[in-house]
Formats: sequence, structure tokens, C-alpha cells
Amino acid sequence: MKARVTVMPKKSVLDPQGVAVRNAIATHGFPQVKSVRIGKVMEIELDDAGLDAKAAEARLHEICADLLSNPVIEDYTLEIQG
Amino acid sequence: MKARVTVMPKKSVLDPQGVAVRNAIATHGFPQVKSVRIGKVMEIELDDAGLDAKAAEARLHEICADLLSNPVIEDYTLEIQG
Amino acid sequence: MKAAVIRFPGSNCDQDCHYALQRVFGVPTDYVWHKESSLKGYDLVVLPGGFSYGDYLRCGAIARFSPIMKAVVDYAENGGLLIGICNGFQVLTESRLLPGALVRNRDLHFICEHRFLRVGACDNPFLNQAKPGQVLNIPIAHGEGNYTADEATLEELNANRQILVRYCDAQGVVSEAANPNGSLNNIAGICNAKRNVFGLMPHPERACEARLGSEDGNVIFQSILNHLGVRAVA
Amino acid sequence: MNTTAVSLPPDPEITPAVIAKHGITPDEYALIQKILGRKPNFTELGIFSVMWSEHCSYKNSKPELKKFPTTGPTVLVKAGEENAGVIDVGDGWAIAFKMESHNHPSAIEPFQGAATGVGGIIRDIFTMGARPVFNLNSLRFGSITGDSASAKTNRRLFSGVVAGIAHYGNCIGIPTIGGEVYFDDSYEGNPLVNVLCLGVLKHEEIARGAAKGIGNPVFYVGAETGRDGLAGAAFASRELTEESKQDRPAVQVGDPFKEKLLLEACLELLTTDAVAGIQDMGAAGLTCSTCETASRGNTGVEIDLEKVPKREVGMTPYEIMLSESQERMLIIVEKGKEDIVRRIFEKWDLPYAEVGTVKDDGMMRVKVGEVTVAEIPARQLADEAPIYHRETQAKPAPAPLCEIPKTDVSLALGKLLADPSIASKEWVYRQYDHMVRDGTMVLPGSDAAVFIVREANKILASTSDCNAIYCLLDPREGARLAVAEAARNLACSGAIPLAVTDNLNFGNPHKPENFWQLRECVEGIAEGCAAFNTPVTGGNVSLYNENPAGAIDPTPTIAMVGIIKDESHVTTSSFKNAGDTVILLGELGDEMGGSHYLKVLFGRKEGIPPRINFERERALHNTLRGLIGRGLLASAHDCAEGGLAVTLAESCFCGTQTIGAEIDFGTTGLAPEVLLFNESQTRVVVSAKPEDAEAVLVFAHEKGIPARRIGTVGGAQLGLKADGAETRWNVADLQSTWRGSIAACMA
Ligand SMILES: Nc1ncnc2c1ncn2[C@@H]1O[C@H](COP(=O)(O)OP(=O)(O)O)[C@@H](O)[C@H]1O
Ligand SMILES: [Mg+2]
Repeated sequence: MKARVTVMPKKSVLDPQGVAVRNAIATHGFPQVKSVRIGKVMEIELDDAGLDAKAAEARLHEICADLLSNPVIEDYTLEIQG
Repeated sequence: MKARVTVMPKKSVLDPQGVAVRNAIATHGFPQVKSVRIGKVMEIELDDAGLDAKAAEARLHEICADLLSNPVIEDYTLEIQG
Repeated sequence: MKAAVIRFPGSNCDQDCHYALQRVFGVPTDYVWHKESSLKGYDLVVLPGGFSYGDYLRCGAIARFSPIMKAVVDYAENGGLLIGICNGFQVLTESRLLPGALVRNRDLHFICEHRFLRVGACDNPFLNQAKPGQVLNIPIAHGEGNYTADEATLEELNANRQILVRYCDAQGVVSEAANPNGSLNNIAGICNAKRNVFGLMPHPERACEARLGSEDGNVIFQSILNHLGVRAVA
Repeated sequence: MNTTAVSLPPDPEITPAVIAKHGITPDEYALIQKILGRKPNFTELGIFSVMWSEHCSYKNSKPELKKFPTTGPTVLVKAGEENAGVIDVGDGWAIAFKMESHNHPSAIEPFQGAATGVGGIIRDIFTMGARPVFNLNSLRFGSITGDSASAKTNRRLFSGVVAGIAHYGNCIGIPTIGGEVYFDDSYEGNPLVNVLCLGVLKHEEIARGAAKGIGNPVFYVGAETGRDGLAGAAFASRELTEESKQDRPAVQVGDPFKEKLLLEACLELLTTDAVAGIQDMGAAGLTCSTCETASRGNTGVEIDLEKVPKREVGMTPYEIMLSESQERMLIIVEKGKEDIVRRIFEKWDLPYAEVGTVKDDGMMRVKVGEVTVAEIPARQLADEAPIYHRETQAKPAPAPLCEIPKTDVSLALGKLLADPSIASKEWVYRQYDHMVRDGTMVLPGSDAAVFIVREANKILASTSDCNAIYCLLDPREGARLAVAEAARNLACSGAIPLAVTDNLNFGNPHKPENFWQLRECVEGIAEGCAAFNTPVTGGNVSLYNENPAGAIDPTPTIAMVGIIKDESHVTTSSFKNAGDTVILLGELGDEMGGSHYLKVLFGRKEGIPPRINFERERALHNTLRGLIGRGLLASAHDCAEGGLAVTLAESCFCGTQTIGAEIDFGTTGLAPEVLLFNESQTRVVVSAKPEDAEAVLVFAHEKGIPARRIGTVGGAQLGLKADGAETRWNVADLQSTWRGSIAACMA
């Protein structure tokens, strides 16, 4: 089983890295870029042996909320890729 | 126009972050996680006024290769989200 | 009294904190390994600076789940004095022992330099020997010290006098120009509502000897000793 | 970890093309066949190619390196004997330090290239049993000013390298307390990244990298082996070309967190009696560590690759042996003490494996299970690479300058202070944690960094220097000047020099002019080190530093370490109090050849560089230390790039503060630009309380050092008067130019 977790800074939180990248793109000669937000993506591979997909997904959600993202500043999305 | 760029460490390149996170998940009581690879995701918003979508996409590819990723150690994927 | 300095894999200011407590202030101090599970018998617990678990993912995020942190949380909930410096502050916010979060510095660079801090509230165990408005010269060294919190949290921090130190200039003026990293309201350190947990980005343990440029960090350690009714030996 | 057997592809056939691709000459190949008594297989060919590369064997530079003075009463471990030299500092304490280059990896991937350079040099130090206490870095890039494509590239390289050094050093918790950065077109496309680490240890703690004790188990500890940095040593021993950037080896990624654990675990292990020998895996990884420990121990080492912790599936013996994965060590364990190793490495959550045994047959034997895949006499492989005496061709001596172009000196000072090579390096060192370990007494920004090693109660000073313009114009004199400047920087800080480590950065040695530069520089360094009584404890040679326009300017970086006897002797470069008297020790000077005045204002690297007289230089240093010891000086700053004017301006800057000075040189008979910007050596600007000024002059004159009062500290301006003319600057303006210049380029 594979899963992909995307963690993005919350809209209300300043993303200095995104701002810097936007400016870099603009000075790179592409000022049409209005905004950039930068987050993390994690590709997770699970051992299928004896894995209960439902339970695993629930467990992954827990881990996303507890460890992989900080809900004070970030939102996550979890996609199961079978 | 919106685009999403995902930048992942190349397969053969060490991803110390991913390893640390995998270990943390394992000690968190979920040892079925075999591997984690961590990359960056960038959500880019473009100003549509007078934008030529084809040209913009080509330009974005250039920027991905030049600026947003380091082809020596990373691979990128670009998705145009309309 | 007895102090504990927690050692996570990747802690790197543990020895500096140990030195300040033990040699500069004469406080018997133990290192406590992250795989331990008890903090019995300590009057002060320090979460030192460094890069716990490499600071991979987010600073302090993985440390939060190390075995010792259960004991740290219990210790704090029972009113024990707990101070988190730099990475220690990040561990405290990740553990929700302190509100808010610490994100990348505004300019995306790691910054190491001496900075001036303006003391806010003094009615707490950590700054009772300082005067409100006093200016302290204490170095910072971090890449992710940009404090952020939502409106409501900020209001609460202000209302409860939990903002203990803010970045300022040499004259004590808190301004955007004196803000090294983009922190909300120039916040450099806060305590919890119960006033027994203090987190700060600057390094008071690096400002305990005149020969290293500043002794202004001493007031924090002296306040702690004073609060515990202990007289500094050194 | 992966140990599943997979069937591997057959080895490529060994054709002349394959041999050439490994950088092995036909003669070398014949020698290999002679050593083996047969043809090498593919794995063996790879092993020879890395061990016999310039990077590992010094085959082109060894005869030259023999010219360095390497002995002395304080030398505990000599250069070349082990991973780093060790110097006695008294009371049973010693220091181990060394410099290492990571030029080519940084050109390809600046962040990881520089980061892994730092990681590598740190391992060299803790391998010796020393606890690393600080780092220095010496950097060179092409020009970072302007909008050209190359300036943009250079800025990317510069910012990546600095961030990489910061990433590794900050995370592992070793302060980076000093260094140097220069910008010059000759480094276009081939930046120099030299990093130094210094550690402390007790005499009895010196660890050795020898495979001692037949039958002792060999342990592999640290990170798993992957396909990264395959054959990086061979790569560093070639010119960088457009193609080589294409066929770049998989870049190594550093993991400073893992290295921190490895450092703590190894130092903990070394306090036990379990270690018979220890060696880091740097360039050429497993290959180098196994054959070198065997060679040093006069033994053999046999390892089984099936037992090596691996990160990837299906790695061939060739790949495993040549991998340059970071953060790994080889430990020869006393038989029966294996459990101590296991306990400590489990405590630190680090991979470890028993991979082999020490043998008595002098062979480096590599097996995969029962099958032997390489078998090479260790000594011949590690220590008997062919040695080449390269041809030299002297470059014509530089012509003396016929005229010194004039400019408005008032503008010229601002331009010099804004030049990125002279401007403040705050943008750089602010990104380095230079205070962790709580011992930095003089922060970056003064002449030398000063660090107190509390456990040993020793105060160390350290600096790195090299003016490559001088070396380009006159390599021998340039190298002598680099050593003298380093010693002078230490003297200004109140320190007595102890020893030197060097990094020789040059172009392709097959070009006779380049090799001549190397030889001249080595001889110049040797003369300098003899003059200051500083043995060379080790260093690094980086050749093949070229770009399409030619070789880099010869850059023999000198790092010197000294000791400060008493805390009260610690002296910094900035003026302290209004009213203090400013005194120039040394002559006014008049040498303009190779000056930054010519380079920065007129784009000319020309003329005969300043001459150095070691006797006078030494007398000056002794005088400085005498004055400092008597408590007579408030500040001392040496005269270097940009001459007296830049030295005086810098003396007016102190961190974020400034203080002015009123200077009057009287009648000099010199043209203003010559007076202010000449770079004659053996000069230091000092300041003293007015009541001490006379004593300073008397003391200096007694020692035969020219000394003159040139002004007074105070006010908000720098005023320079001479021969009836006066120029004034607002010090705050000069400082903001100087402090802000690099940041402005990088914004
Ligand atoms: N890359 C660097 N890292 C840390 N400190 C640096 C670096 N480059 C320069 N510095 C510091 O800036 C100061 C000035 O350097 P430099 O111009 O080389 O001085 P000098 O000419 O006296 O040798 C020194 O204290 C030096 O250590
Ligand atoms: Mg210098």
C-alpha cells in the first residue's frame, strides 16, 4: 500500500519561503506568477503483509495529525494510492 | 491558471529526512511503514490576464528545472490545474 | 536543588546549559537521556538547544514523541519549572506545552548574533530578578525562530502577561527594525498561563560570562534560583 | 538494511577504454598487473583507480609535500602518519586539526558539496580521538556583482555553499568561528571550498588508524552504504568540463544528525578499551579505510560485503567498494570486546555490523559470502602508488609597475570597502552558529578567531589566509606572504603560533606552468613555516581546478593555530575609546604591485607583489606580543588588502558600533594613493591609552621596530591628513558600505 501526504501552510500563516520563491521567479523574468505556497509531500510505502487497509488508513490519519503536520500552522491531505 | 510542482529527491539519493520520519513513525507504533520519502510541493498561481497557457507551461518547465529543483539530486513533476 | 538537562539525539547546547547551571551557578545538574522515563527529584528541567532528531520534518516535532517527553509533560502539569531554549522552545510548542508555533525566519537564513531583548512581565519564576522594561543582551542562533500564533492566542498571551521577552533595539524600543526573524509582535519568549513553563529562542546560557561578551543571561538563572529559594553558589 | 542476494549483472570486460575511463595510464596498468601477478578484475580496477587517484595517493604532489617542516617539540602525530596531525598544547592536552577541500563537489551541487566537505573533515578529527571544538572555512568564488549570467551563477554557488556549511556545522553543534572569502574571475565555474576542523584531546587519548591484532574483528558503523558519490575521489582528480558535469557521479547527501550520533558514539567508544584501530570512510570509502588500516597495521584485512549495511538493493561489489556514502567509520575491535561496541551503537541508534577480520597476510581481501571478489596487497595499494615528478615551466617574472593610476582617494576608499573581497563577511558568518559550545571569545570579524577550550583551560586563536593575487604574480613570495599574514593575524590577537595546516588549490599538474606554481608555493610555505616555527601538521591537495579560461589563480590556503597564554592577552582589531592614541608599527610602505587598489579600481592584477622579510616580521610579532603582555594595547589590526586606509577604516568599526579617528601622517613625500593603499607588509595599526603611548613607542624602538604616532581615536569621522592635504569620511557611512555590500549583492 502506498500513500501520499501533502502538508501545506495554513492560508492565515505567512509563508516566507513561498514569498521568496515567488520573488525569485519574478526576477527570473516571469512576473505573471502571483503567488507561491510551499508545502511538503511525503510518499509513504507500507508493508502489505497482513495489512488491513481500512485500519491502516485510520492509523495514517492519526499520524498525519499528530506527527506529520502541526495543526497550528498546517493542513494535511492524505491520498491512498492503493 | 494554477500549477502544482512536486520536487522529490532522486531515488538513489539519500533522503535523511525521510529516514528520520520513517523511524519516528515506527517508534510511534506503526512499524508497517517501510519507507518515507519527503519532497516539496509548490502551489503556483498565475495572473491570467494576457497569459498564453502553452507558453506559460513551457516557461514553468524551465523554471522548475532552473530554479525550483536541482536536477542533480531531485526530480520534479509539473501539473497544470487549469 | 537539582536540575536536569534533557539530551535528545541531536541536542547540542546540552553541555553549555550544564556548564552554566553547574559551574556558573553551582546547581547540581544531571543529563537525562531521551530514552529515560522519569524526572523524579528535579526542581528544574531544561530542554536545551540543538537539532533534536536532526530537526527533520519540523523543528522539535520528532522529539515530542521521545520517551522522556511523557515525563516532561507530567512534570510540567504538576507545576515543575521547565525552560526550553531555542530547540527546546520548539519542542515545547510542538508538545502544546506552550501555544503557537515557530516557523522559518523571515529571510530564510539561519541567524547567529547578539540581540537585545526587552523584559515584559517579571511576576514569574524566570524573570523575578529583572525589572519590566529592562534590556538584556543575549545571543540568538536559529533558522526557525519566527513565532506565530492566531489572534486569540496573542490576545490571551497579552492579557495574561505571558510574553516575557521581546526583540528590541539597544534603547529598549520594540520595533520592526529590531525584529530579527519576523516573529509576531517581536516575541522572543513566552510562558504558559500557569507560569511554570518558559520557552525562548535566545540563548541565556551563552550570556553568563563577561569574557564571552555578555552576562545578561544570568538574570534568568538567578530568578529561577531565587524562586526556588536557592542562593547561587558561584 | 538489505542483504537479500540478488543476481548481479556480469562485470564489464576490461578494455583499454575501460582502463582509460578509470584514469589509469597504460604504465600504471602494467604495474597493477605486476603487483597482482595477474590481470585485475573490474572491482580491483575500480579499487586501484580510486586509491591511485591524486586525491588519495598524492602521486603528483608527494615529492613536493616532503619539503614542509613537519617535526618539532610539540608534534605528537606527524603529518601524513594518521588522518590528522596532533600538537601538544601543554598540561597533557593536545589539538588535532586539518583542512580539507570539497571544490568539485561544490561546483556541481554547492549545498551538499560544501556540507559533506564539513562532514568529512569533522570525521578526520574525531577519528583521532579528539572532540571537535571549532571549524573554519576558506572560500573562493567568481564575481558576485552585476547582472551577468555568470554573476547569477556565482551568487547561487556562494549562497549554496554558505548554506551547506551552515547546515552541517550548525546541526552538529560545532561553531564555525572564522574563515575568509574572496571573489575573483579566476574561480568562475570552479569555486574553492576549504574547511578546517580542530579538536581537543588528552595525550593518552590519541586513537590510531591501524588494523592491529591478528584475528580482531572489523566493524562497520554508521550510515548504510548507497550508490552515492561513486568514485568521487577519481572525480576530484580530473578537470571539470561540461561533459564531466553531465557524467557526474550521484551526489552525496550529508546527514549531520547521523554524524552527530556517530561522533558521540565513537568518542564514547574510545573511552573504553574496545578499540584497536579506527578510521573514517572518506573519499574512496570502504576501499580506502580497509587498505589503509591494513597497511598501517602491517597486517591484512578481510571483509565480507554481504555483511555491509546497504541502503539499496542489488549493489555490485564495485559499487559498494567505491561508494562515498557519508557518515561511516571502520573500527578494529579488540577480540572479546564486541559487546561494548554493540551496546554503545545501539544506545545511539546507529547501524553497525561485524564485516571482517584482521589477517596476517598483508592482503586486502574482499568477499561476497564465500566468493573472493578482490584480493590486493594492502601496502602496495595504499602506499606505493606510482609517484610522478612533473615537469615545471616557470612563468616570466612580473614586470614592475611603470605608473600608478590616480583617482579620487575619497571615493576609492568607499569602493575598496564595498568590494566583496574586502567588505564585511557578516552575511556569511551570521549564518553560521559561531557561539555554540560557549567558548568563542573573539567572534568572527577580527583578525583571528579566539576560542577558549574550557575543559583544557586553553585559549586558542586561529586564522586562515591567502592572497591569491600575490601567488599569481609570484607564487613563492605569495605563499610566504600567506604564512606571514596568518602569523601576523595571530600576533595581533595576542597569540603565539603553534602549527599550520594548508590546502593547496591549483590547476592541472600536467601543465608545467601549473606545476611550477605548486612547487614554488610549497617551497614558499616551507620557508614561511620554518621562519615562524610552525610545523605543517597536515593538509590537502586539490589539483585540476580549472575552467575553460584556464587554471585558477594558485591558492595555497594557510590556516594557522596559536595559543594565547593569558585571558588578558586577548586583543581585537577595533578601536576602543575616544582619546586613545593611534600608532603605526612598521613603515609607511610604498609597494603597489598586486594591490587591491589596482584590482578593484582598475581591474589590474599586475606588478611585483610586496616583499617579505621574515626577520623583521618576526620581530614585529614579538614586539606586538610584548606590548600586549604588558597590557599596553587597546587594539591591534594588521595591514592587508587595501592598505593603511582600509586598515584604519576597519579599526573604526566594531560590530554594529563605530568610532572615528583623526589621523595625520605628517610629511610623507608619497602620492596619496600610494600612502593610503599600498600593501607593504610587516605593518600593524595599534591603539593605546594616551598615557601608555610613550611606553609603546619606547618599547617598539628598543626592539628595532619603526613606530610612530599617527593620530587619535574619537569623533564620528575618519580624517586622514598627509602632506598638507586632508580627506574626511563619515565613519557610519563607511561602515554601512562595508557591512552592507555582500548583503546588497545577494538580495
Ligand atoms: N567564510 C567565513 N566564515 C567565517 N568568518 C569569516 C569568513 N570570512 C571572513 N570571516 C571573518 O571576517 C574577518 C575578516 O576576514 P579577512 O578579511 O580575511 O581578515 P584578515 O584580512 O584580517 O585576515 C575575520 O574575523 C574572519 O574570520
Ligand atoms: Mg585574511
